[in-house]
Amino acid sequence: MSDPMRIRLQSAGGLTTVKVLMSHEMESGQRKDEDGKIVPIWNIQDVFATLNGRVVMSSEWGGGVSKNPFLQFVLKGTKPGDKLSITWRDNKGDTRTDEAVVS
Amino acid sequence: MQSFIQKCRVSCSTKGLCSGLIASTLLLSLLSSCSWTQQTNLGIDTDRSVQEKTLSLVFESFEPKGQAELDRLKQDRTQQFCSTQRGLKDQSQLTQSTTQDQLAEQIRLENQALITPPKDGNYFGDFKRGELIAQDGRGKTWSDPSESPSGGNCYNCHRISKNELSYGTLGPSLYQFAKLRGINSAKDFAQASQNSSTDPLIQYTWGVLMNSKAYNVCTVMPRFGVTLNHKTQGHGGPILNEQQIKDLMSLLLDPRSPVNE
Amino acid sequence: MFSFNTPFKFVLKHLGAALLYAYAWSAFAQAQQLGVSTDAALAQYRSMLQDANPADLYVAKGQALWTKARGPKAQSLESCDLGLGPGVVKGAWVQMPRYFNDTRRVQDLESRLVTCMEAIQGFNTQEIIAQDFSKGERANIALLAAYVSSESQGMTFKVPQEHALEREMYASGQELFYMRGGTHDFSCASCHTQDGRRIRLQDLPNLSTSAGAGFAFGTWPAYRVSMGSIWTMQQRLADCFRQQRFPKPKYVSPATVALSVFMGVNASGQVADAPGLKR
Amino acid sequence: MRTDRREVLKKGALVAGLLMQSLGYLRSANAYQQNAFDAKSVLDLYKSLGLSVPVESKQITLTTPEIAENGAVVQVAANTTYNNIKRWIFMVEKNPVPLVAIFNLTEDVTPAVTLRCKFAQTSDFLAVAQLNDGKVFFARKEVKVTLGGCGG
Repeated sequence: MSDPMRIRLQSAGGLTTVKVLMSHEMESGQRKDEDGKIVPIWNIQDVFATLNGRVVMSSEWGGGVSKNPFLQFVLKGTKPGDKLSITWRDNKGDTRTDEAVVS
Repeated sequence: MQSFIQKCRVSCSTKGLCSGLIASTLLLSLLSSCSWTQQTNLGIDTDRSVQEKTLSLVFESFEPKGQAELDRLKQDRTQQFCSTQRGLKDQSQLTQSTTQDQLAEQIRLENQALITPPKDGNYFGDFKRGELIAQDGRGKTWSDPSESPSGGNCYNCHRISKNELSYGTLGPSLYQFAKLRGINSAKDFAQASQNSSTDPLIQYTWGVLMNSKAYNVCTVMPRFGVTLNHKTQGHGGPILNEQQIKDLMSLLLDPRSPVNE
Repeated sequence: MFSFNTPFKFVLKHLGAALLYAYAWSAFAQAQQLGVSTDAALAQYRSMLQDANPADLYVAKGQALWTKARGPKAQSLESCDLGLGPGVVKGAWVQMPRYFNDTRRVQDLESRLVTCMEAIQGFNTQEIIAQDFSKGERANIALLAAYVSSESQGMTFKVPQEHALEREMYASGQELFYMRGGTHDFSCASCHTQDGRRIRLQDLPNLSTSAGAGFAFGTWPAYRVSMGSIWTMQQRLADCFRQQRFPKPKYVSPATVALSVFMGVNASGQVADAPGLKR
Repeated sequence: MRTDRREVLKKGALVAGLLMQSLGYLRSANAYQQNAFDAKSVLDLYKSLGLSVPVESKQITLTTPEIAENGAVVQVAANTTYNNIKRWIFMVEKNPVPLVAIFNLTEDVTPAVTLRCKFAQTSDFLAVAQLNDGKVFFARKEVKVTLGGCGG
């Protein structure tokens, strides 16, 4: 049910900058609703990136990452046609994978 | 209406001013009970048909919500006049050489007459409370409870205490307000406040906080201490009560206040 | 400061007030100067977020919604006429609000979307108007508005003034822009007729100028960082009126459309950059 | 309640398992470190991650805004000239939960990482670099969180 990510790649001289926007509420577990009750934590916990199927970066996130998260990192030694994928998984078990191709 | 006139009687020092005020109060109440299209009948030279169309369009477009009822769209004389003053920025630009400027002066004087001194003669409160009032931007909106006290919204437009970086620039900086105006010590402050009722700086500061329109008729600063002709203001009277204005006086003028650091 | 024919008596009478006023403004230059570093820091904060605007996520959702069969009639909005003919989205937004023959009204984007949702999809206009922002179909309208506006990104505003009603709405919008009222004597103009001013830390666009109107009108709908959601121009205007201490403007009411005509026409020649990113 | 939860967990494990299989990524080696995300202070966090207290280093550069007009979204970035970095730990010191994210890097990426995170109040942002040889260094930078709007 999750919405697609927006992945932008910018390549120059073998380096590819990866910019990812993810659609997620990222409830911190600290916020109270209108009735004063704590809104339970609901956040992306794991994010990893693969390049042509090989994991190049993995991460663990807490509720301190902003809503609709933005992540940026830089791939080394890329060539046109390389396939990047990003996967996230949240604490409810929901996951999403999107792909982009280096041009 | 009745109580307003009585209040006015108490505060008037001369008979002439008092009857003038009662007359203008009557005029105001007549105006506010007029139909929408007659509101603009001030002899101001603007396009009547546009004004009339706009007023009927406004009337069909808004609905009451919370404490913000439709009477908030009924303008008093100051609001009507200032709606037509586009691009007029400062009192100093008025010359009284035109009917417009004479009207501006009349309205300024009406506003001046609404300023009352503190009931107990003491112009000061607590600068710490004053800072909280200056920070507080709530009050009088449709989402605010009508019974809660309003904030002063001061930081929206003014730089005030040194440490608050989130300040607006619609109004002048008030940082070092008293220091820049000759109050440098506890002794200066004590001296000035002993003669509060005649001290020009104290009178000016009190006056602007009570009714800014008495100094610059179309200033964007609200009239914090006077009751306008809105029914919904009956809940809490003016935006700020007398004690809150005293606290703001201390924030601005007390040498111990963070404003004068 | 005073013209030569000013009566001397008047000058004397007002010298006190005028001097005191000048006095109050004397520290102004100082404040402006101190504001520079804060402004630079804020510009840095905003530019960091501008590069990847979460609004893009909502544009994608809005586009999916535009082509999806929905409502009692199970139709998509692909035949909706936004002014350039049925189904034409590209460039439509920079020519709105405009007069529509079928409704005989001047309509802004949201008002027109409601018309299409009723005529094509069978939604009930009054129900949509009675809803709150960000809920039910109103939340969907925000997504649709994000999508439609994005299809005019980089284009130049050309809000029409050909029909008599379009000109009338401009005049009324201008009148309302300067109308003071409420408990605080505020009008739109109180905050939006000077260049380079802020409220708290928010820059206030001067809506009476082309550049200011272009910046403001051309960047809503926008992703609001503090809300974590898309706000439309209608929502922006409603919240301005709330803070103006006015009563509540009804959704897509003539007064709100008139203000958009005023801003849109003032923005003529400026470049559209919506959906934007705001605090 | 309990069965629901078990169902969810089972489903989650299943989906994640499939993904990992298809991607050849052995997630079990990198289980989510809940205890680190439960730490209420930076020192507790180091303890729960089994790290020695890091040393401040000029070889780490942080890019953060001086002032944030909204604490809900603050973009922070870290980079370093250490070429053997294996892990970043991003923290907002004064948040109720200081740990924001942990990034495990490989030779296929540069050390430059950018993320948007929440600041509950004015606080230092800290980035700890854990190197392949086990050494830990950090840098810190203050972000002032202000009230941006009209306060209404």
